[in-house]
Amino acid sequence: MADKMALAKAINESLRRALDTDPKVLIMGEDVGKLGGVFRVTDGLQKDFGESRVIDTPLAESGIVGTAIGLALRGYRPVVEIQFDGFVFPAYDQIVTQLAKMHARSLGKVKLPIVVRIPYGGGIGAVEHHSESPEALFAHVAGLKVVSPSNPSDAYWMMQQAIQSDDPVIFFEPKRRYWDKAEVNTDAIPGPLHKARVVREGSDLTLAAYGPMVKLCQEVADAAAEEGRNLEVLDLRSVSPIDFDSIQASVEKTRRLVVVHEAPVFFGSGAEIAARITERCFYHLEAPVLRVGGYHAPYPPARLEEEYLPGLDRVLDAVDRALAY
Amino acid sequence: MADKMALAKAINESLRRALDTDPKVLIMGEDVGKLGGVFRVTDGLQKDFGESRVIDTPLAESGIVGTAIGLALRGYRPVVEIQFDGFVFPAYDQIVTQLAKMHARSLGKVKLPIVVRIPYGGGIGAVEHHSESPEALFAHVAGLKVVSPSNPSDAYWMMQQAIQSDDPVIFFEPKRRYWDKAEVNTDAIPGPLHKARVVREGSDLTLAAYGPMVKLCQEVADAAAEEGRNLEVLDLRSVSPIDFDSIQASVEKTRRLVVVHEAPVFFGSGAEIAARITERCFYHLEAPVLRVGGYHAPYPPARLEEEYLPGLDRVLDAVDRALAY
Amino acid sequence: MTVESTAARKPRRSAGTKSTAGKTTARKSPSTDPELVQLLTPEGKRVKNAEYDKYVAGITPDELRGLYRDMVLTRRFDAEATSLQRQGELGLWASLLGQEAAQIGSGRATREDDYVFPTYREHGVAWCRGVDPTNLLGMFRGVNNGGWDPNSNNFQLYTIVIGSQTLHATGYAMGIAKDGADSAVIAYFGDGASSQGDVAESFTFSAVYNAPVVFFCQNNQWAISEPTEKQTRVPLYQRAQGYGFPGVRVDGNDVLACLAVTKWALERARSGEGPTLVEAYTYRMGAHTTSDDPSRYRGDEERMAWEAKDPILRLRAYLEASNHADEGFFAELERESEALGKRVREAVRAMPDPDHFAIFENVYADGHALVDEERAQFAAYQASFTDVEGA
Amino acid sequence: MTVESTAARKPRRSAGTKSTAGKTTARKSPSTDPELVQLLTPEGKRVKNAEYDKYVAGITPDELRGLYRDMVLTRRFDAEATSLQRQGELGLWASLLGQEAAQIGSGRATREDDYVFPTYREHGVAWCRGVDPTNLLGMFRGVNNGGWDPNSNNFQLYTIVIGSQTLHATGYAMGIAKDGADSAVIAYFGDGASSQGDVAESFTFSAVYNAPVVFFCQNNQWAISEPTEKQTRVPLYQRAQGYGFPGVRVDGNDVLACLAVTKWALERARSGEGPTLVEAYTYRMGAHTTSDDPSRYRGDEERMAWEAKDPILRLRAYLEASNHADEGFFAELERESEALGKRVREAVRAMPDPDHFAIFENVYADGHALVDEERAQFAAYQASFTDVEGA
Ligand SMILES: Cc1ncc(C[n+]2csc(CCOP(=O)(O)OP(=O)(O)O)c2C)c(N)n1
Ligand SMILES: Cc1ncc(C[n+]2csc(CCOP(=O)(O)OP(=O)(O)O)c2C)c(N)n1
Ligand SMILES: [Mg+2]
Ligand SMILES: [Mg+2]
Repeated sequence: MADKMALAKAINESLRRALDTDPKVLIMGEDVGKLGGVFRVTDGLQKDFGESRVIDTPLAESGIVGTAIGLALRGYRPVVEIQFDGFVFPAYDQIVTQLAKMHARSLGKVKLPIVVRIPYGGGIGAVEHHSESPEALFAHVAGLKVVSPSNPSDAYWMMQQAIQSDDPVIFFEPKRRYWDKAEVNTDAIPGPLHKARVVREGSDLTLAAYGPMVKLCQEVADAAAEEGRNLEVLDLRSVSPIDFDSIQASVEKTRRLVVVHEAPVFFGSGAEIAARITERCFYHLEAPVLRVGGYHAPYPPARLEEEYLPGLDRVLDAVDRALAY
Repeated sequence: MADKMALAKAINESLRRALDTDPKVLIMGEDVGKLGGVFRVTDGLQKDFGESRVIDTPLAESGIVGTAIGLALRGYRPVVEIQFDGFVFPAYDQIVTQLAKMHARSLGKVKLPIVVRIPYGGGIGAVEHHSESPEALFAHVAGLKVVSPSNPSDAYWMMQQAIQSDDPVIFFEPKRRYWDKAEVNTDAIPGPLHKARVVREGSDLTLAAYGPMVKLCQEVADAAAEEGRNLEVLDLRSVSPIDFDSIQASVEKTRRLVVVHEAPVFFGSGAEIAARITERCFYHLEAPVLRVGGYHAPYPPARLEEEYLPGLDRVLDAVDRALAY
Repeated sequence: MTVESTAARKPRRSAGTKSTAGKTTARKSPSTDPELVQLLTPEGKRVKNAEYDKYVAGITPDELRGLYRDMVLTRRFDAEATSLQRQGELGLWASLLGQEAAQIGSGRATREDDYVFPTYREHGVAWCRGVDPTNLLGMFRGVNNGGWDPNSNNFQLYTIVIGSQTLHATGYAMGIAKDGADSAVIAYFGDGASSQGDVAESFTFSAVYNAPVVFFCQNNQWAISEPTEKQTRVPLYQRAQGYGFPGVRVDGNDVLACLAVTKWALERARSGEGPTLVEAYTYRMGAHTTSDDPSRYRGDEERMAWEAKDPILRLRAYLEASNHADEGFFAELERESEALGKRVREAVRAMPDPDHFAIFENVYADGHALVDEERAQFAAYQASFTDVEGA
Repeated sequence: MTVESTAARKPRRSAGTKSTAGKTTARKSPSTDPELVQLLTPEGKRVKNAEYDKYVAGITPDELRGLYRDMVLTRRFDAEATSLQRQGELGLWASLLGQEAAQIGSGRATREDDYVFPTYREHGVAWCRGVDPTNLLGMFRGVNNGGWDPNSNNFQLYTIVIGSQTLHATGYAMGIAKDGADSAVIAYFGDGASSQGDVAESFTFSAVYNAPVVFFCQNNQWAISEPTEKQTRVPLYQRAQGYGFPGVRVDGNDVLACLAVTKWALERARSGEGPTLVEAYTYRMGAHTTSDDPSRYRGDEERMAWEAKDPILRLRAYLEASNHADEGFFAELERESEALGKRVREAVRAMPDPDHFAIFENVYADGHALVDEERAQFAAYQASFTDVEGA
C-alpha cells in the first residue's frame, strides 16, 4: 500500500503499527496522550490503544527515560518522546550512564530496546531550546545508536526498525520536515537501518547529509546542475554507526566531499566523517573534506536562524571552494 | 618561588591562592570540606577558610552547578568539584542549557565565572564511571571553555586563569597524574590559558595531546628517538578553543600528525583536529592525520583498561603507520 | 481521569490514612477541594483570616486600586501580545490570562532589593518589578533570547527549560545569606515543573543552607495538556514539609491573599527562617501558548467555572462594594489600558531585527579563537554577496 | 555541625512550628531522636508494637536462627572481601559493616517474584536473593561491571551513579502493575542519594502511577564524609508524605523490625496501595570504601556508641535469652563462616582476567559496524605482536 503521507504522519502510522503488532510496545512522554504531542506525531494513539499503552508522563525527562529503562527490564519496548531537542539534557545522565551501558554492564544479559524520539533542528521560527541539533552528543557515546530520517518513507520504516532493534536508538526527527509529503510504501521494507542511500548520482563531488539537510543538498545539487556541476547526494540516515563504506565508495568516485548538518561544525559529525574519510581515501581526495554547519554559538533567536543555518548559498559556496582545489 | 609539587597539590595551592586573594571565590562540592575531596585536592581549605567559603554540598550534581550559577549571579566566583568524570552527567543540563548560554542569552549582561573541576581519565584501576574522558561532550557546546593541564605548573596557573576568566571553564584534571611531581614557579605566569606549547621539538611527525596523554607522548618520542625518529610533541592544554595555529605551524614543519587522547576516537577531539588541520594543511600533509584513543565501547573494567587506553605501543604503531605514507 | 488510570489494570485500593508514631501517612486531599488561604471570596467579599490579615492590615484604598490597575494593565498587555502573535508580529506568546492575581499579589509583595527568578509566563511579576513590558516581547518575536538586564530590576531572564531557575534562585539566596543581607529571593514555577528533579534539588539545597528563598508555584491546573493529577496525587503545597520547611496553598485568584501570603513568606526568609513553598491555586484560562489548542484536551465547562472566579472581577466587586473606586477611576484606567496597548503595538512593530553578526556576539565574555575565526569567515562570505551585487 | 553553618552569617531563627489549615509546617525532628519502629531493643529485649508485630507473629525459632545466620555469614563475607582488598586481590570494597540487619531484614521480606534494585553496598540483600557472593566481587576486582544475571534472582546489577536505579525500580513496578501481577519491587538507596533529583522523580512517578514499589533508604548517617545534616534538615522518612505516600522510620539495626516493616510495605505494594518509603536508621561502622579514611571526618566515639547497637549481638542476645539457639548452633555457624571465607578467598584468587576482546563484546545487542571495525583493527594489532614474538 503506497500513500502520500507527511513525515509526521508516517511516524504516527509506524507507531500505530508497532502498537498493533506488539503488545509490549508503549508510547511515553509529555503530552503524547490526548493532545497527541505538540507536533501531533502520536495523534489518536491514546484514543485507540488506551492510557496504559500511550502514557502521559510527569514533566521530568530523567524520570521518563529512567522509568522506560525499568519497563524495558520488565519486558516492555518503550518508545519515549522528548518534546524538543533542547529538553533532552535532563535525561542525559540516564541515557549516557544507564541506557547506553546496561547491555555491556550486564555482559549481554539485559537488553534495553528503547527508542528515544527527539524532534530536532531549526528552521521553524521557534524560541530558545526548540531548534537544536545535539546528535553528536549521543553519537560519541558507545551503546547508543543514532539515526535520523529525511523523508516519510524512511521515517516510517526506520521507526519500525528502531522499535524492533534490541539496542537503544536515539531517533532524531527533522521537525521542519514533519509536514513534507511523499509516498510511503508500507509493504516493502527499503533496506537496513544503518545504511546510507545515494539519493542522486553524480561525479564531481559528494554531498553527505542526514535528516533535514538532505532536502537542502538535493536543492543544492539542482542549482549546481544548472551551472553544469554534477553532484552526488548521499543520505546518511544513520549517525551511529555511520556508513563509511558508502561514503568511501562515493568519494573514491567523486574525489571531493562536503558534509552538511545543522549542528555546530566544531566537534560535529562532519569532523568524524572528514577524519575517517580522509584516512580511508587519502590518495583519492582532490580537496579537503569541507563542512557546512552551525557556528560555535548558541542557536540564535528565530530572526537570525536563516543566517545561522546552512542554506543553499552557503553550501554552494563550500562546493565551489572544494571544486577550486 | 619554585617548589617541586605534585599536580594535585599544585591545584590545591592554586585554589588556596584564589581563596586568599578574592573573597568572592568559593569552593563547592561533595566531600570537599573536612575530607578535602576524595583526591585531597581541597585538603585543608575548609579548615583555613571556613565552611562558608569551602562548602560541602548535598549529593546532587545538578544542584551543585545550578546553585553555583545563582551564586555567580550574586557576584561570587564558585569553583565546583564533580567527584569523578562519570558523575558530571546529572549536571549536564545545567551546564549545557544554563551555564553555557546565560551570557549570550543576556546579551552579555550576565557573566558566570564558574570553574567546574572534573578529575578525569583512566589508568587508576577504578570501578565503572571513574575513568572516563567526556571532554568532547563539552567542547561541542558553545559558551563553555574546556581545558586540561598535563603537569603541576600548568595545573597551578591554568587554575588561576580559569578562576579569573569571566567565562565558565570546564577544568579536566588528569587524575592519574595527580601524584606526578614537578617544579611550580608560583611567581611567573607561563602564558595564555588557551595556547598550546611545544614540549619537545621535532621534525618527522607531530604528536598532539593534552592532559594525561602528554606524558605518554613524551615517552613515545623518547622511544622513537631510539629508532632515529625525531618527533615533535605538542601539549594542546585547551580543548575549547583548540590552538589550531600552533598545530598548523607544527604540521607545516613535520607534515605528519598523530592525535592522542583517552576519550573514544569516534566523535572525539581527534576528529575535529584532523578535519580542521587537513583543511588548513591540505598540501602539507604527507599522511592522513591519525588518531589514537579509546574504542567505541564503554570504559572497560579495570583489568582491561591497559588494552583500552592508548599506550606506548599503540601510539608508536600509529606513528609508524603515519610515517609509512 | 484518575491517577491510577494509566498504570493499574486491576482495582487498587487507595492509600490508607491511619497515622502512628514513626510513620507519616499520605493525606487524601483531592485537589478539587483545596484548603486554601482566601481573603476575598470569588464574589469579592472580604473574609477574615487570623493568620494573614496582618500582612494586608495597613493597605490603603490607593494601594488596592493600584493592585487592580496592575492586573488590568497586565491583562491588557497580555491580550495585546496575543493579538500581535495572531498578526504575525510575534512567533509565539504564553498568555498569563487568569493568573493576574497570583502574579500581581506576589510581585507586589517583593521589595526592591529582592530578586525574582521567573519562568516564561510571569509578565505580571515583570510589571511589578518595573520591567518595560515591551522588553518581554523580544524573545517571543525572535529578536533575542531575553531582552532586559536582569540586574536593572532584580528580575532574571525568562527560563524555558522547566525548573532550572529554581536552583539559580536557591544559589542566589545562599549568596544573600553569605553577604549577611536581609533581602530575599522568589522563584516562580508551575505545577508541571514540580516534577522536575531540579526543583526537588532546590528544595534540598535551600533547606540544608536555610536559604532565604520563596518558592512560588502557580498551580494553574495544567502543564500544556496534562492536568495536575499527572504530576502529583496530593496538593503540591504539601511537598515542602518533607523537606523541612512550610508549604501553604493560597487562592491564586485572590490578589489580597497572594499579597499577604507572599509577604509572610518573604518575611520568614528575611528573618532567617529559610525557605517557604507557596502554592497559588489558580487556572490557566487560555491556551498553553498561541501554538496550543486546548479544545483537544479539556472542556469549556472547566474554564467557565473558573471565569466565575476571575481575579479582576473579584477585586472590582470589592472595590465597588467598599467604595474604594469610582466610575472615574475605571474610565481612566480604561484609557490607560488603551494607551498601553497602543504603545506595545507600536514598539513591537518598530522592533528592529538583530544585526546578523549578533550570532557571534556574547558567546563568550573573554572571547574565543574559534568564534573569531567563524565571525571572520561569515564576514567574508557576506561580503562576497555585496561584491557580487556591487559588481 | 549545624545545617546553617555554611550559609548564614547572622543568626537565623529556626523554622516555626505552628500549623494552620492550608499550611504545613516543618516538623522539628532532630535526626538524633528518631521516632523509629523497634521490635528488639539494643539489649535484645523483644518490645511490643501494635502495628507491626503481626508481620513477624508467626516467625519460628528456625527462621530467627536463619536471620542470625544470614547476618553472620554476610558479615563474614564482607570482612573477607575487605581483607582481599588489602591483599590486592580486589581494587576496592564497599563494606556493609553495621548494616546487616537493615539488609537481611528487608531482603528476607521479599518474595521470589519480587524484584530488587540495589545500589553498590547491598551484599546482604544479594545473599538473601541467592546471588552467589563471589559474583559480587567481579566488579570490585575489575574483571567486569556486574557479574551476575539480574533475572536469575530478580536482583539487578549494582548501580554506582547515585540514585539512578530508583527510576528503574519505579518503571519496573509500573510494568508489574501493567501486567496485573501481584509482585513488588524494592529499591535501595542511601541518605546521600536522597538528594538526587532522580530519587525525587521516582517518588513522583511511583505516586502518580501508584506503582508497587518500596523505597528502602539505608540512612547510615554518612555519605562518604558528609553527615546526613548535609542532605536534609528533617528525618528522611518524612520526605514521602509530600509526594502522597507513607514514610516510616525503622531501627535499621533491628532485623526483626526491618523484616516486619518491609513486609508491611511490600504487602501494601502487592495489594495496590502503591509506594512506601522505609528509612532504616542505621550506621556505617566502617569506612565508605577501602579507599576512604573516616578518621579525617568523624570521631571514634560515634562509632563506639553504635557498636553498642550492633545488629548481630542484639539478635544473639535475644536468641540466647529465649533459648532459641544453643552453643552447638553458634559453633556450627562459626565453622560455616570459616568455610564461606575460604570459598570466597579461593574463588577470588581463581577468578580469571577477562579476555581482551571482551572490550568489544556486548557494546550492542545487534552489532555496530564501528565496533566490528575496531575489533578487527585490535585483532590485527594484537596479532602483530604475536608475529614479532613468533619471528
Ligand atoms: C525540561 C523541559 N521539558 C519540556 C518542556 C516543554 N514545555 C514547555 S511548558 C511545558 C508545561 C509546563 O507546565 P507548568 O510547569 O505547569 O507551567 P505552565 O505552562 O502551566 O505555566 C512543557 C512540557 C520544557 N520547556 N522544558
Ligand atoms: C551521581 C554520583 N555522584 C557522586 C558519586 C560518588 N559517590 C559514591 S558513593 C557517594 C556517597 C553515597 O552516600 P549514600 O547515598 O548515603 O550511600 P552510602 O555510601 O552511605 O551507602 C558518593 C558521593 C556517585 N557515585 N554518583
Ligand atoms: Mg501549569
Ligand atoms: Mg549513607
